[in-house]
Amino acid sequence: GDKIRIATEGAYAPFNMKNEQGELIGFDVEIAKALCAEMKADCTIVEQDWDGMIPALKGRKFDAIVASMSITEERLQAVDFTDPYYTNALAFVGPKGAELKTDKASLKGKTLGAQRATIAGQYLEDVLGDVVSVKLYDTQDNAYLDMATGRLDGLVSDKFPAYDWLNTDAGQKFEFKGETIKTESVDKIGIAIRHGQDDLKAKFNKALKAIVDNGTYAVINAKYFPFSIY
Amino acid sequence: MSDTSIALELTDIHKSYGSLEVLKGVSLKANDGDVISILGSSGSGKSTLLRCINLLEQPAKGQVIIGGEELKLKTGKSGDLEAENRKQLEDMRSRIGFVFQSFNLWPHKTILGNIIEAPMNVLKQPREQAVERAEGLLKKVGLYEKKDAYPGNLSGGQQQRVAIARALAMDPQVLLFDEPTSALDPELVNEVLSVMRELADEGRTMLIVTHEMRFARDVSSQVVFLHQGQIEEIGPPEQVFENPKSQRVRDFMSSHN
Amino acid sequence: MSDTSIALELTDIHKSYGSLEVLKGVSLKANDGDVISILGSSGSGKSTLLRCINLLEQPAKGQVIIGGEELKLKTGKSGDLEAENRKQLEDMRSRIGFVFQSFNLWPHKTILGNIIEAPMNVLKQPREQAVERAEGLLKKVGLYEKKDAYPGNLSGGQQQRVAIARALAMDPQVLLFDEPTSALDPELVNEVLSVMRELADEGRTMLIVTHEMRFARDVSSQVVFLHQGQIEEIGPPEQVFENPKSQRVRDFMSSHN
Amino acid sequence: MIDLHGFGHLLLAGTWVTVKLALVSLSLGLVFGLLGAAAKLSEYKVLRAIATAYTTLIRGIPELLIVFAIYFGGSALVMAVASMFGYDEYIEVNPFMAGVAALSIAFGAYATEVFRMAILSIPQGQWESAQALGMTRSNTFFRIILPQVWRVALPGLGNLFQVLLKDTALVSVVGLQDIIRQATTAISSTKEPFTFYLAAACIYLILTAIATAGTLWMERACTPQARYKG
Amino acid sequence: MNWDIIIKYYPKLLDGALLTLELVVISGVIGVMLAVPIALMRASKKPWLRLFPFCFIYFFRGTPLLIQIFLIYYGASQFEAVRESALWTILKEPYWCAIIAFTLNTAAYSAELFRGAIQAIPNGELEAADAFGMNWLLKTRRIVIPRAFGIALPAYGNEVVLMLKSSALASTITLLDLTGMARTIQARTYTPVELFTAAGVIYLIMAAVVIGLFRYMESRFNRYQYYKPNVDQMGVDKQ
Ligand SMILES: Nc1ncnc2c1ncn2[C@@H]1O[C@H](COP(=O)(O)OP(=O)(O)OP(=O)(O)O)[C@@H](O)[C@H]1O
Ligand SMILES: Nc1ncnc2c1ncn2[C@@H]1O[C@H](COP(=O)(O)OP(=O)(O)OP(=O)(O)O)[C@@H](O)[C@H]1O
Ligand SMILES: [Mg+2]
Ligand SMILES: [Mg+2]
Repeated sequence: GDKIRIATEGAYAPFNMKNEQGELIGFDVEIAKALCAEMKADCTIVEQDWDGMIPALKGRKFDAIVASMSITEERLQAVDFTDPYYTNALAFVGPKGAELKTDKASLKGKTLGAQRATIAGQYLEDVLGDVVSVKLYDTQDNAYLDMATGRLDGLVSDKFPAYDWLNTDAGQKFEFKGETIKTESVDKIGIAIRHGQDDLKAKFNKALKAIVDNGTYAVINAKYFPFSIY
Repeated sequence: MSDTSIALELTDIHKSYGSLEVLKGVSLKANDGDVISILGSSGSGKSTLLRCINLLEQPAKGQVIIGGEELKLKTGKSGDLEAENRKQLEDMRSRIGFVFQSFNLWPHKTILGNIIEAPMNVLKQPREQAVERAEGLLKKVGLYEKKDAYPGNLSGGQQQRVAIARALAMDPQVLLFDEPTSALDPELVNEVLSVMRELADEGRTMLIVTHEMRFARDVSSQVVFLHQGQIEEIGPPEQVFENPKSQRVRDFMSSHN
Repeated sequence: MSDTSIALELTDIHKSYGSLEVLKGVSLKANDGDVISILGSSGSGKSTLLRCINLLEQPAKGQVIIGGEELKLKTGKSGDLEAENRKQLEDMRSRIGFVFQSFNLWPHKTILGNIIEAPMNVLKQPREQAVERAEGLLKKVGLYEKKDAYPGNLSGGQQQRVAIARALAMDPQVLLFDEPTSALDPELVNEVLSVMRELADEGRTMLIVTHEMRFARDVSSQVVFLHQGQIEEIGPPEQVFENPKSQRVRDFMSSHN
Repeated sequence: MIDLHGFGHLLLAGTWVTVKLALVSLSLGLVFGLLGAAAKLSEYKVLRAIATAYTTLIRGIPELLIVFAIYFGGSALVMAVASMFGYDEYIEVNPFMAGVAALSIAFGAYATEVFRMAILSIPQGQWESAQALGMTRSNTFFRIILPQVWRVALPGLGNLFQVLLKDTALVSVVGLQDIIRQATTAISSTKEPFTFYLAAACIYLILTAIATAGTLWMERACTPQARYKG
Repeated sequence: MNWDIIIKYYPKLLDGALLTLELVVISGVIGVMLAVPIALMRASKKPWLRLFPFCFIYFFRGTPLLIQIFLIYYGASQFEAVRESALWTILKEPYWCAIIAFTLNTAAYSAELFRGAIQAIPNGELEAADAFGMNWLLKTRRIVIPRAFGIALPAYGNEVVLMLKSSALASTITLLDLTGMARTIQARTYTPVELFTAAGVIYLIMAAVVIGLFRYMESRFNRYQYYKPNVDQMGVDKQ
């Protein structure tokens, strides 16, 4: 079959991460493998640091990014996206037992954190920026840590990785607060490819539809979350 | 002879570098106003002896008394002697002037800066006073116009004169000179010689390592001849120059006619 | 007088440091085997003159001819003269020995290493030959046992002798000495003097800056007296020492009796 | 004992990458530094201007940008050239080479200053005495001056090497898995930042110990008096 | 290149640059004040005096600044005792954590440089000071430090430029320094090229000012070096 090189980050559990053998694993990786099997393509999955992701795609170091990348206007200027393969949501996380109402009025004066350059960070700044003090972190993990020290009253995060974290030892003292946040633009996650690769895009879309239809997607989904994220 | 008139007394100074024994027990006494010349061939330990006096070099054994005050020594970890009391050592050093064979001027300070440094900071003289005295000394050694130059800009003889002026600026009781005229021309030698005579007349004590026989003969009250780390001959200049007891000294002198 | 017998010819050498004019037109001729002593008071420009000969200092004006070959000069950016052809300069320098007033030994090399460096790397001598010659020279200056020491371990006089041996190792036609005996004792002065006589007998040409009048008188074929950057008097030693024309020279000589 | 959850060997692999990168970049960087210093001390205005531009520019921009420029700029350049000859496949610039190029260029800019200062601190008499013997400039420089330069330059170079050792982390954007990158991915999987950062710190301390011992040994070897026992 | 973005956000970038400068200047000044005594101890002849500075320098040069900041900001706060103590008012603030980390880090690097410079001073110059009876303090203050400072100056210039750039790590603990600001804005506008170029230019200007400043200090401080006879040191230039 075709040779396709697919990149992922390896530092965004449970979507993409590494196991003890140094192999790439996670939801993104399994989806990528399932797509490749469906396309009968000869795939290699490579690891790439987030900052160099889009430049390296454009530099043809690999052909596709399956790394939980949100489809945004700005990114669309640089790359193409396939149809979304999952839909993200945002949620508040806070310490168990602490009173944290998530309506704007009761959040007044609180300190909230989020990861920089994410939809969560934008949401905090745009929607709550005038009432809470916002702190932005390089990694989601750092935001969790600062919440543990009490420097943060709570944080806003992608829901699914937060779900994963709440299930770890470190996450035991924390819980989701309030409802899943509704943003006006829904956060869709797609596979990034270079402009002009319409053949490849069509192939991915076809394969994606196929694995959703034949149940492969649901099997993978169930391994990570007890609810559908499609 | 009362104790106070002994300006400098060295007793049984020993010094080795590794297995090389450079000083093998040197004893020496100098009264106030004495000028002692130290002669000897190259490598006989003359510089090392001078450096042991103010403990720039740590002797292995020996005693140093300056102006009746004994420099208290103790055995250090290296096995050589070191000062028991730093304060006393510093105090003594400030009363001993030292002119190095290789000058050792501070390259980052101007000539004037080199000279006023110690008077201002060790003796706490006010700046104007130190500058005034320094300028006087520079005039004396003929380098007043060079006062704002740096050591790197001076000729060898000029550097040597600065080094002498720098030592004199401290108004020291005892002066140690390591070949103070080696880079000087005969006229300057005469000038430096007359400066030294003045110093001697003021009752200062001087130890001078030199190869200038005429200088040694004219100015010294005593001449010491070092040979292989020991005093081979000591006495007034007439005796050492004209009528030395040791064959070694006779050979040495005959090479200078 | 044929050109080949002129070992060294300087014509109208000028040199200034900023506004300080150090050499004001010095001309000098030396035949093969000539030994020329340069006298003069401190700061009169003696070292500067020597350094101009092999362009360690760039003269403002002048001409240098060595062994009949003119050193080609051109005006550099600074306005002073520089060599037109580096190769020629290096070649000439390798035929001129220079002994520095401050020795300038290389501290990271042993004594032997200091001496064999240039013969091996400039003259491309095989190591054994360079070592053999170096050891011979070290024996001659009485430092054979120190051959594996470093310059930092030597006394002043010892360093000076190494510097002389280093210059001789290149077997140079012309030798320039800047106060070669300043740190030596009379015995060594005699030894160095006899080494120099041998060199003179071999037909080598020497320029010696010195303050040793006796040395100058005994060994030179010509004596030059520099004063304020100009030649005040030049002639055979008897004339300059006994019967100088210039009042300035007479004063200088009288200070040395 | 720290439990590395089986990620220890990945950290070791990262260590090996870091060490290789640092050593190769060091050797090249020293060459750049010497050339830069020689140019800065040269009598030719052009060379001095080039060297000044080099050190100012390279020291002025963040190292990360240099890495980006070389890796992505470099591969774009290579491919542009290749496509002129009708070859349109992806040509990979070896990430290791790109990393080495970026790090050694940066190291060289700083080393230039260190060497320049060290060369200036050697007494002029040392140059003079070699030149008076007819040695060429390069011979003088390499046989007489350079051996003495090391002693003065070593502490500064040692500092730069320490910085270099850590700057290897920057090249993770071109896909090299150095210590920090491995630690980050391990943290993402295990949610134990302190464990892995401490482990990384320990590895660095061991590398530093080796580097420091090396520098001290060289310093001693470069100090002549210390070798000689009278 | 979208110039509007740069023009629109440059006041914010300048705010960031100001914070960067503040961090670098404060920690640079305190860092040097710590570095001098540490270097002197490190250069001492007494082994027990050398021990502490050795460990200090070893640790702070030996580990990445990223990890140091991380341990100070996130690590210290893991301990209940720290959070209860009076220190917490300082450690709670990312600003002070950054200053502490940068200060200790630059102190370690500078101390190592000063030590090298101290040991490069020719022995004779120190002996001359000894011979005048200067005590340790005086010798150190009047001869050793000024002389070592002159020797270390160019390398120290390097260190300041390096610190300027590594101060970008302040952005990892939520500070909005120049890098933090650029990253935050670019997360919004997705114009990394424009913003990082603009930030890069500001860094370059700051670095050029630092480099120029050190050049100037060098020519003032090491004046004596530039006076020397005109030796042909591969044509070494003496501006
Ligand atoms: N640091 C050192 N290490 C080893 N040996 C040394 C050291 N300093 C001096 N020496 C040796 O000690 C001996 C005496 O040296 P010293 O400098 O006292 O001689 P000197 O009498 O002053 O000679 P000169 O007239 O040539 O100056 C010499 O043989 C010298 O090589
Ligand atoms: N690099 C320099 N910069 C400025 N002035 C200098 C420099 N080098 C030498 N001079 C000056 O030039 C003059 C001549 O110096 P030179 O070294 O030739 O004297 P000299 O005759 O060798 O004296 P001495 O017998 O003391 O060695 C002196 O006044 C000196 O101060
Ligand atoms: Mg001596
Ligand atoms: Mg001279």
